[in-house]
Amino acid sequence: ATVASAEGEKYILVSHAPDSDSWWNTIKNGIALAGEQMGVEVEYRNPPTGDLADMARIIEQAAASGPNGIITTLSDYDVLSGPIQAAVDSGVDVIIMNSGTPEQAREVGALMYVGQPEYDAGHAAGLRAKGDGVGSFLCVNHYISSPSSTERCQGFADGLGIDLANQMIDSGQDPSEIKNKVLAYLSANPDTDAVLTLGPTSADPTLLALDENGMAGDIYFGTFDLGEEIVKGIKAGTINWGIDQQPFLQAYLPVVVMTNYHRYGVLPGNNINSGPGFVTADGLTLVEKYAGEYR
Amino acid sequence: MNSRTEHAPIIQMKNIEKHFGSVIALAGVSVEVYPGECHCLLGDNGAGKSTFIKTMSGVHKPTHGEIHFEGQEMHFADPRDAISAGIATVHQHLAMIPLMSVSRNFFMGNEPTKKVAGMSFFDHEKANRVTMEEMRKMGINLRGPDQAVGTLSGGERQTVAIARAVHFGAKVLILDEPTSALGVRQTANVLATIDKVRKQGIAVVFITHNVRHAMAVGDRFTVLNRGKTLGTAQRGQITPEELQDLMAGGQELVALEGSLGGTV
Amino acid sequence: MNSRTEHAPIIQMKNIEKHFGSVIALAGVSVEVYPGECHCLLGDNGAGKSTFIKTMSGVHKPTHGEIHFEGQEMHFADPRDAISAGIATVHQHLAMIPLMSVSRNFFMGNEPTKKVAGMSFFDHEKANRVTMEEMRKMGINLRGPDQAVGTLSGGERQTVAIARAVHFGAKVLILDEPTSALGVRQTANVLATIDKVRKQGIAVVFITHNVRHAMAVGDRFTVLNRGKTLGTAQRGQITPEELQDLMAGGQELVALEGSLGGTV
Amino acid sequence: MSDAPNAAAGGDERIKQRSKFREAMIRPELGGIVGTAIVFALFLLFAFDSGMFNSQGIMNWSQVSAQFMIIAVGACLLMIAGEFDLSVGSMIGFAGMMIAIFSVTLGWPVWMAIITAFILCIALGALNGFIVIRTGLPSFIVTLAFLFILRGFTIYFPQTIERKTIIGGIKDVSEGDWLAAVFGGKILTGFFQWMGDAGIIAVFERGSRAGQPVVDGVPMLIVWALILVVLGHILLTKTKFGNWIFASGGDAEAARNSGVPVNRVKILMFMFTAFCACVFATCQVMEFGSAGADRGLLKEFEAIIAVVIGGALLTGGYGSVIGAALGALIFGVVQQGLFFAGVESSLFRVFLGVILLGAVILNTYIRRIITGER
Amino acid sequence: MSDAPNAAAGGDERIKQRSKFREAMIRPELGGIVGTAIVFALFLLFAFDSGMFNSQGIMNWSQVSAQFMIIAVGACLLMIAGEFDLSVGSMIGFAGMMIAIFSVTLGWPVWMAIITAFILCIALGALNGFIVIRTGLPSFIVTLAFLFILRGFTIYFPQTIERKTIIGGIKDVSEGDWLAAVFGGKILTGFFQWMGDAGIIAVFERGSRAGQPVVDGVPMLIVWALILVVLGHILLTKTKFGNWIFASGGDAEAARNSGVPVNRVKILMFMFTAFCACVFATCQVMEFGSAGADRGLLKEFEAIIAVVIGGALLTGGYGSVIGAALGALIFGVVQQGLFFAGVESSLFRVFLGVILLGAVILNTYIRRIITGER
Ligand SMILES: Nc1ncnc2c1ncn2[C@@H]1O[C@H](COP(=O)(O)OP(=O)(O)OP(=O)(O)O)[C@@H](O)[C@H]1O
Ligand SMILES: Nc1ncnc2c1ncn2[C@@H]1O[C@H](COP(=O)(O)OP(=O)(O)OP(=O)(O)O)[C@@H](O)[C@H]1O
Ligand SMILES: [Mg+2]
Ligand SMILES: [Mg+2]
Repeated sequence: ATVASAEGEKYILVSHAPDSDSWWNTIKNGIALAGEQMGVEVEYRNPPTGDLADMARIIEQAAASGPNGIITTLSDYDVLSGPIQAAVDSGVDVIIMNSGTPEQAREVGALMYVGQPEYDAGHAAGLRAKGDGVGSFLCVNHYISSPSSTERCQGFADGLGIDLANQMIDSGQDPSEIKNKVLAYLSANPDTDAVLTLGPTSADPTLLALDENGMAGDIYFGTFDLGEEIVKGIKAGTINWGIDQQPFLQAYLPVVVMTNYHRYGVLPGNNINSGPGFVTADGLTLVEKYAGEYR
Repeated sequence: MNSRTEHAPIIQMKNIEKHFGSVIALAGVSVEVYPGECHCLLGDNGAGKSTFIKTMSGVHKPTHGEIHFEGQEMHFADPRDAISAGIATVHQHLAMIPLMSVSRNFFMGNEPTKKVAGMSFFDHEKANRVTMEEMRKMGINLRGPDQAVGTLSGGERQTVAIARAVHFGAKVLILDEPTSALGVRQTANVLATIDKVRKQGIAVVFITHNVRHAMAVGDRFTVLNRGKTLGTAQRGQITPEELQDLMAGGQELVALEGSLGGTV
Repeated sequence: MNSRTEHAPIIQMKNIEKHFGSVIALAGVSVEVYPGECHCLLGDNGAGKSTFIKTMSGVHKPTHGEIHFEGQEMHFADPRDAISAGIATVHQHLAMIPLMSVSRNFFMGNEPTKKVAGMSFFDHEKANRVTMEEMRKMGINLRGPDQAVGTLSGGERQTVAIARAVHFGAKVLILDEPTSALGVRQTANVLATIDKVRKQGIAVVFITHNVRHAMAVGDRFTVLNRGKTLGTAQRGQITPEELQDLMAGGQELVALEGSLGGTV
Repeated sequence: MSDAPNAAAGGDERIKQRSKFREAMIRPELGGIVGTAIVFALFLLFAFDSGMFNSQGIMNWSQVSAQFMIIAVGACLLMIAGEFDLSVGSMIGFAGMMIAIFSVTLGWPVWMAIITAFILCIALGALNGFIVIRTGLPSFIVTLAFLFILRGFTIYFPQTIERKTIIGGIKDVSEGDWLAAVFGGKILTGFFQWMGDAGIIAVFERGSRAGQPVVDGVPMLIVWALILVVLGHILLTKTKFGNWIFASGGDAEAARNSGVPVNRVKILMFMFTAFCACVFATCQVMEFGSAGADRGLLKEFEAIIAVVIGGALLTGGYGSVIGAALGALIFGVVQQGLFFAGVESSLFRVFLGVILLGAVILNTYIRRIITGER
Repeated sequence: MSDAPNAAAGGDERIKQRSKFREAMIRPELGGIVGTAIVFALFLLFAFDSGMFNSQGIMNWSQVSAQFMIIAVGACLLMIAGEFDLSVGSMIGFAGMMIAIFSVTLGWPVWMAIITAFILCIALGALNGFIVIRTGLPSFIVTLAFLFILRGFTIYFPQTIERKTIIGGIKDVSEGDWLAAVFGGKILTGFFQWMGDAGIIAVFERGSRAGQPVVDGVPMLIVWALILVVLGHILLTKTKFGNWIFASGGDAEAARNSGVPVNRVKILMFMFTAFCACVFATCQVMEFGSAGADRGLLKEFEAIIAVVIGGALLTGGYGSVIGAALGALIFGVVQQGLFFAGVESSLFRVFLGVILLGAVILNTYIRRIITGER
């Protein structure tokens, strides 16, 4: 009986991504599925232009609308800690997902943290690449104004033990521009050992660029976050690995955890690292099927 | 000249009304214009002269009333219709585009074309030639046909507009205060042109505030006042002084005239 | 009236030249204007009349030449300087802003203020009262002082502009073709106003293309031609016909005048 | 020939009667007033129990609206003066970043950082204006160039100096700073505490702030918005300078000929717009404690939209500050209200576009009636 | 009284002499020509050995410039006709998404999907134009509304239909489609293969395509750009309709009074701009094989910038398609050149802003000389 009466909890997920960022789609699908399975109401909110100050307002708004819980990213502690703390204090449970660190999550009073620490992921990738003999690289940053993108590149450079310097380019988001900027960079710096892209937005055009200048399969190519084309690239051997932070889990788990916490009072004792997981050519079938949707 | 009234009128405006929102600009004006006559439209500022000729040239649709052109009722949807029916207009506020060259302006809306490989192109050569010629006829020597209209003086622009209207023939030529900004020489030129055009059998509608200009070329005079017509007079049936009185809406100018002497 | 020339001129323009890029609009024009006289500036289109008075009113800086105002050399940086020195101008292309109310337009640049708590605010009440009064004096009844200028006819707007210039006194009043778009009644009004203003000892510079308007109020007549002056004549020393000849740049109008009769 | 000259000079018989009520209704703000009424009616109907109208909810959309208002006031006066500023958004990002670099990286006292940022912004506004005036170029192009230039520097500086695009830690350094409090503080906290104690508004249930009211004061952001709106309104309608603003935007040439110092008016308005952008940026930085390179993206459009919804004319010479403030309110309430009402968030833009279109069409008809425009 | 009336009627003695050479130089494209020369000179000097001017490098900036050209031609003609389109970028995203949804999700043949997308876009362009004409609103506002509305739908549709915002797999379905090849194919492949074999251009030394020439053909994107530029130029300068475009933008009222069908011209130009946006989108979709909800962001500004750099007047009535194409070329070369030259990439926006400002100032002076503007 208690279960039935508790059903219909409302959870709101707030992200920092602009409307058009395709990666967040998996997140939307993740919470939708969790909502369906758990029988709770879920909503997705984001600042249309990706302005973090707007995001703070959305968290306040979400708190004001009185949900049972809020799932949010913590992409800038300074901006978001205030509104998140206020939400926690007014009785709304919060889980931090995707960006931020476990320590920060604890400080704002969140129940737990689910995600992939960006710098660490970049660092791990850097170490791996160093092992594979990479000495210089190009980081294609399609979202330069977002701090987590820069952290990934920085982490990668530090993992390799080299200076980031001019190896990160601001590619913009237009595929033709990305493709041609990559081509331009590689032709001006033909000795580049590796390419690192930060998601499907930059990876897809980069694939084409490498195809066009014949470096495909020859240059070391790693990427963050999966997508349809990326999976094909991994399969074809053009991409050496993709770092999967499993966004699906970042969205799905918090809803499940929170629902169970609210219904039965159970809560995992630790944070959950949904990534980094390296996806390589082995064991790609499921990844392939659901890339961009649940992967 | 008065015998012309025995012909059928080329254009008949019957009981035209025009309202703009809460303003009644024309409250029922009827005018007939005959081929070969110069019909002067006179009246105070705001009497509705421009509004009236705009309904004639298809810019405004009348709120009430009928327009008969060559005996048939017409409904002009836009100035194009009126122009292709044969009504050319030189508006009070110029119909010239400063950034465009004189020859492009001259042929605006009436571009000459030549066929090249089955497709029709703007015939720049012809346009330039005709423009230079016509402007020379009006007494204006251009630096070249591609000189921008913006570099011409107000009077010169007015002359281009009139030359254009005259060049494209038309059966009715409407001139809205064409002489108001012109110098003496240019004015004489325009009046002479009106005279010439009229003699070719074209009907001219001529708006002016200057009694002498009206008397110099007008065959008939219609006076508008506050959106209504005060009637039409034949040339010779009215003295300049009477006409001037009517144009001023019948108000007394005596006090003034004493000190300033005669008609203004 | 001729005795006025014995006074010191209020404004002296010495050998004014003005070049626009490759165009020489004024090629050395000297004119003197005396208090209480109406000085007519005449000439063909493009003769440089507007350019000349614009240098007088601070809109253009002359390329060469000197301006002496009340005996002192002046360098007007912008119209504000000229206005505060006492030179009010009604430009050929109106100085009215259609979207603003009549009273805001009337006081534009000369807003009356009242002090409230030590700060000065726009005195709307006074502005409205004065505007209504002045417009009534000019024979225009407004719907209200907050009626937008855009709803007035061209003639009415011109009247507002003149009323404004007159109201703000000034020692020199410049009018650039103020009557060209006006009806008979409004023209008579403006001419009477010029007469009144002149009699108050204010110098009036009056540009027109109409010989009769010039003869009606002018004390002296300066004719410009192609950027140079053809000289200045006293009233009574010149007939309207001579003046007209000069204005047309001396070109023959005989052919025309035959068919059109007399001065235009 | 008939001979019936009319009597008096008044044009009255040619003007149809217009009721007193209609006369009173017809004002530039009407579109804004009607819009505000409609928007509140709709959300009261559809989102009343979503928390939108409890104390937290009201504070939420008030703050968003106040943000819009701050930039809308500047944009409104500038637009009435006949110019445009597309660099507002970049200016916001730039100003915030400067404050952060001065205070955190260079370690200046916060008040000095803020004042320097204001001076910089106002100087940039003046530069914008100066270029527009001197070259006679449309302000659209000039400020578009500054949109790119300022955003470029906003990304470049922190990246070369600090190797990141967000600079945080401003909260710590601004502790106790008098000027920081003017932008980031709250007023009436005592009153709200009392309301919380009296049970009029909700209080926090747990955590470090348990027992405190959920809304604990009016942020200075809102105070700034109200001050700017009131000052802007007085400046525009009650002063000599206000008349000059209208005149400069209505017809710069005519205004110049009448002795209005048009150049000065326009440059001052560019500076004022920059000032408003800097107020926005400072409030944001002080509230959130960090400055990011992506702050203020697209804010220039939001300012223009608010102003236009509020009845101003894009081409200058017509508009009202109160209208712009109402436009900002509508914008803020709709944006947050759609979240409260649970509308699919990707449709937000669709709504925004439709509302913008509807509002301007409404305003156009109102304006035509007022000015008797042709 | 002097008595020297002048002789002939010509105004010649009042005009200072101007050399023939100067006369010939003074044309709307001059700014673009000078700019192009400067830009190439600079990059030849500073980035010659970076690979910018080998066959691959040339293809690189040519493609980027061609993209800009396609939208610049539409924007140029529309701007000359006196209107603006801020919805170009959103239209690009929308068109691409429609093609993807029709062909991948609904399984239509690709040619049908493309044609339907074109019809949709052109209809939307017509709607834009219709609203502008009927309401008399500035096109800035109307198309700003459409910027939001179209982007909203571009995100909403794929998300509700496919649960993702990037739809891929278009490469597979478009295999062998005749219309897809018109947008995504390459021409002159044989010629380039021959050049590669003959050693005129480099061939791949390693990787999957070793032995093939590094540049293996001219993409249809470039072909489309050239065709549109040539057609646009002929339309504007050599036809009756071109005269109407100038007239509509120069002074709509005057043009209307002279019998130019201004409304039709403007609506057609809105439709043509939409057509160009759709060409851009189709080429992009066919090249990359996927459509994303974020495609085309900010492209409206880039188009306007290219057109303005190319010497057109923002307020209409003046400009040239060749100029706009040169503007696009400058834009593309600078953007790519900065990468070749290894300039810190966050400074790109700063350069862009500075170039824009410099170009328009140059153009303004040129135009003043041509038109004798005051
Ligand atoms: N589009 C319009 N909207 C509203 N009122 C108008 C419009 N056009 C004209 N009017 C009004 O109609 C009346 C007649 O104007 P019109 O321009 O026809 O006068 P006019 O006789 O040509 O005067 P003028 O001699 O000054 O040129 C005026 O009161 C004017 O304000
Ligand atoms: N700002 C300017 N730039 C270039 N040329 C100009 C400028 N202003 C005037 N001109 C030129 O200077 C000459 C004189 O012009 P102005 O306007 O003074 O003549 P006007 O005597 O007032 O003529 P109108 O009787 O037609 O008003 C003309 O050839 C005109 O084209
Ligand atoms: Mg008229
Ligand atoms: Mg003049």
